[in-house]
Formats: sequence, C-alpha cells, structure tokens
Amino acid sequence: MASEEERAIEAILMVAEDPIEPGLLAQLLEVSVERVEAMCTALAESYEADDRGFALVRVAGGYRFQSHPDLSPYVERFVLEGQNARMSSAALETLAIVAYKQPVSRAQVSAIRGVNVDGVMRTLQVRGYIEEVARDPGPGQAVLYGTTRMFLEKLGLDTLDDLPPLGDFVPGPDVVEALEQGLRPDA
Amino acid sequence: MASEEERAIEAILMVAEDPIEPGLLAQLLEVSVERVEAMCTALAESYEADDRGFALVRVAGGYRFQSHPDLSPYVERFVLEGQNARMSSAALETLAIVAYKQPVSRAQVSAIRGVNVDGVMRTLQVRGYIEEVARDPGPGQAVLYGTTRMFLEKLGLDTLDDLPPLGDFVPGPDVVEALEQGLRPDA
Amino acid sequence: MAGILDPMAYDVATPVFEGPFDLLLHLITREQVDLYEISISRIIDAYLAELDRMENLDLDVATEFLLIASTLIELKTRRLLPGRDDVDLDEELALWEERDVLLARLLECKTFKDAADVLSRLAAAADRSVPRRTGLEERFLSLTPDLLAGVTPARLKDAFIRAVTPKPPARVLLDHVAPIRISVQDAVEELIDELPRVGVITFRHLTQELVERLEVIVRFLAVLELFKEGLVDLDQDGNFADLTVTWLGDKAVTLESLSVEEYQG
Repeated sequence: MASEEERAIEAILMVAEDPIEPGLLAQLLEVSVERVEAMCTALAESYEADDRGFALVRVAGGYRFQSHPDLSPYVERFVLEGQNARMSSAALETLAIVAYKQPVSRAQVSAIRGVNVDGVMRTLQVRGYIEEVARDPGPGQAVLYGTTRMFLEKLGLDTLDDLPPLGDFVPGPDVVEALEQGLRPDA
Repeated sequence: MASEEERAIEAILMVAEDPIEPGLLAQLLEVSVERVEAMCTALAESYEADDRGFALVRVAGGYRFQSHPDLSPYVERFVLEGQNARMSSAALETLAIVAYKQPVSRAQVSAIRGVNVDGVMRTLQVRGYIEEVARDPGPGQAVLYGTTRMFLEKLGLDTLDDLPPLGDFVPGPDVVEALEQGLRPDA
Repeated sequence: MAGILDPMAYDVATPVFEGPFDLLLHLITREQVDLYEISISRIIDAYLAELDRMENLDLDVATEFLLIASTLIELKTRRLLPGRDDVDLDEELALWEERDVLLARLLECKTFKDAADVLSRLAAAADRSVPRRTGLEERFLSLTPDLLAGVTPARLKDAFIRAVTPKPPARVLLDHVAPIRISVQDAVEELIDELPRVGVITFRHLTQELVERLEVIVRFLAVLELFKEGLVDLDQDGNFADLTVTWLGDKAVTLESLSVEEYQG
C-alpha cells in the first residue's frame, strides 16, 4: 500500500517539466530529504519490479519520470511519425512575435495572435528556439520569453540587431494595447 | 507481467505533450485500436489498484497521464503558475451556450444571454476554449464558433457526447410556473 | 431578512446584473418563495431601479432592458385595468405572444445558466488533476526535424507583419436589435422643456409624433422619472382613458438638478 507521501511524489513528478530536487520535494511534503530519497528509491524499484514502461530516475540533481530505455524504438517511431515536420504558419508567426518583441509574455503573444499559444510556445521552447529570459516584475510575475542563441544560428544572424528592420510599419492599435496591457494576469 | 505493447504505451504517453489518440498508438504498435483501448483500460485499472499518485485517463479523444485528483493539494503547492484560473459565470454561461449550440454565431449567443458577448467570446477564444469553425452561408456570413479540444480537456471530457444532455437542465414545472405567474397580466 | 417584503431591498441586495434576463430571472425566482405574492409592480420597480443605476447606458443592454420593461409595463397596465370588454383582440393576442416570447427566452436563459453550473463543477473536478506535458527527453530531441530549415530572416519579418496586421473586424449583426435613437436622459430633457410650457397634456399627445415603439417607451420611462421626482402628476380618468401628465414643478427645472443626470452616456 502506497503512503500518502509516496503518492504525492508520484503526482508531482508526473506533472513536473524538469527534474525535481529532493530538497524541494522534502519541503512540499514536509518530510526530511533522507525520507524523500528513500521513498524515491522505493518507487523506482517498484516500477522496475512491475516491469513498467517508464522509470523514475535521478538526473541533473533531481528526480523525474522518463520512458524506459527498453522502449526507445517505440518512442523513436512516435517522434518520427507522430509529429508534423514543417513549421506551421502559426508557429512561425508566434516565433516572429517573440523575436521582434522580446522579452514578451505568453499572454501578450496570445493577445496579439488572438488565439491560445501555449502549445506552440511549448513546442518552440522544446525545440530550443525560445527560452525564458525574465519574469515580469508586476503582479502575477508572468514568465517573459526571448529567442535563443540557436535561433540566431539557424537564421544565420549574428545578433538580434541583424533582424530585418520593420521600417515604417506600424502595428494595429489592438497590438499596441496587447503589448501595453498584456502583462496583466489573464482575465 | 506487463506485455511489450503495454510497456510501449506507457513509454510513449510518458513523453507525449497532449492526449494521444488510440489510432496513433495502434499504428505505432501495429495492433488494433480495440487492443490499444483494452490495454489502456487495463493499465489505468492497475494504477488505481496499486494506489498510484497518477492516473491514465481518456480525455479529448486520447489517452494521457495526469496527477491523481486526491493529491491536488500537493500538486497545487508545486504548480506555481495559476493555470487553473477560475472562469467567471459570464464566461461559463457563454461557453455553455457555445458548447450546446455549436456551430453558433456571436449574435445568437448574444440573443440568448440578452447581453453583448463580444468581450467574453474573445477571451474564451484567446484562452483556447472556443474557435471559429465555419461561416454562416447566409447573408452577412457571420463567423460560427465551436468548442475546442482544449475545452474538452478543461472539462475532463472525452468527446462532446459526454456533455450532460441539455434536456437535464430545462427548468422544472415549478420554475416555469413561477415565471409564468410572474408575467401573468391578470393575476 | 426583510428582502422579500421591502422592494427597496433590491437596491442593496442585488449584485451587478449582466443583462435584463439575468435581472428578471433573479427577481422572479427570488419571489418564488412567495409564489402567489408575485407582483409585477415590484419587478418593474426593481427593473427601473436597475436602469437608474446604469451609469453609462450601453446601447445594446439598454435596448434589451427597455424592450423587456415595455412588455412588463404593458402587462402591468392590463392588471391595473380589469374591465376589458372593449379590448382590441389583436392587441391582446400580440401582448400574450410577446409575453410568451419573453417567457421562452427566460426559460432558455435559465437552462443555460443551470448547464453552466454543471460545466463549472466538471471543470472544478478536472482542475484537480494536472496533465503531464513534459515532452521528450533530450536523447530523442536529435530525431526531431529542424523546423527552422528554410526559414529566412525575410520570411520571419513577413510572418511578424502578418501577425500584427489588424484583422478585419468581425461583423456584428444588429438586425435583431432595434436602434435606439433617444436616451432617457434626452427624453427627460425634452420633457422639462416642453411640460412647463403646456402644463397639462395627455401621454398620447406627448408621443403622437413618435414613430418607434421604443421611443414611446423611452418617453414613458422619462415620465416615470419625473413622477418619481415629484415634478409631474399622473392621472387616468378611467379604463383605457388617456394618461394625463400634469406639470407640478418649477418653470425652470434643469437637467442638472435631477438625479437622472447619471444617465449620461
């Protein structure tokens, strides 16, 4: 029978996007780091014993779930067949907004494009084209995004100043409004 | 003992970012969709039986891992960004009309609610719960709206058919009588 | 709770209503506790009070409010005037039809309100779980195709300009909403100019040049405003007789001195 703490570790690691340090788990669960480590080890062993297709591993100073190495061929197929390989125009527009308006929050990009951009932004981030560069100092402390070094390399640019100038182009009033007000927490 | 296919499903879902349709899993594993569904059901049941802190669920037409609702107090502590922002009752009522009446125009929604819904509809669209699905073929070619996959995810539903039937909400005779009474000229 | 008995309590107790149906539903279902005591007069009072509170008279909302108010007021008139031998049958049927339409719209509105409650519960239950969206482990990233292949700086610029160029505004169909050409404030202004000069006039004369039914309603609301302010007296000699409006106030009442100034907008 799994303990409440073990179940909480499973729940947290299941939704975490990066490896979670045992210290943070200890704090969230209000138990000692030693106990967190013992529970994580026990969980990892139970998945192994149950022959699960995933594993709980310690990596980069923290714990995370990942696919079991045995199943790599399936995961590779999923990567190759399950995603479309072209940059969609939605993705390109989103990337362009981040490039020209950085640092910019997801809510601002969303307001400019008039659609939810969470999925697209996540993809761009996983691809290494954009990254978190700061936090908005205002209420909500929205994450602000910018483009990466890799983005510049792929486009053959030296610095952001080498992006083609926009010239006399003036964005519509809704865009200006979105940029000015988009930092407010989502309605 | 878990089968290779079951383990492969676990591995793929572990790296997926959105619910994965059974059809895609069937293709990757070279088994029938029925078999995929049976295996996913078996996996979900085994996590429940093992009292795991996560669950495998069917939502928005696919399968995904998520944290077990029991552990929400821990997960909430961990998830910093308020991604679960509550919707206003205006937003919910508008969403309910779009969900049940789709495809539906803004003017139609507005007529049912008796107020202008432009702002609310825009917010719902930016948050990804509704989208343009068609144009009214009649004069004016009004944009028609419908709900999105994200709407299903937000509500934890597999398909729109899982919405409770609208008939369940038609006011009972007592309410009808009260309204009728309230508007009777010769009372 | 004095709410049920005290019509003024609506002013304190009612939250901000989103629209005329919202308010009407609230008023009627609230009175449901006392089914046989439902009074259209009190509903109308609350309704007018709500109109009064609307600082910036949003045209769409105001139109809906007024259309419903007009139906309510007509219904009230019928209640006040029990003798109905000389009633025009067509008019009577039209009123019933209007009432049924209003009733149907209220029921529809209530239906979706209740559906929204259930959606809210579903969303709350779903919110207790958080989906895994971690994505690929690093070792698989090299397999993913380079999405930026073939994307030039010039294409990026074009994409940006495309993204921030204002989209053509969605057309709002207003066919179903009659345009409102006059506000209550304007109507009050006209009345405090006209009434001191004529002294006594029937409502029929006061509105004879108005074409739109809605304009008549606005006038009627303006007269009610002045009645509330004690500036006019209203008289009706008998069933279906003309409503007589008698000016009681000063010759030189200005709009600013009236509380209706909050109608500005």
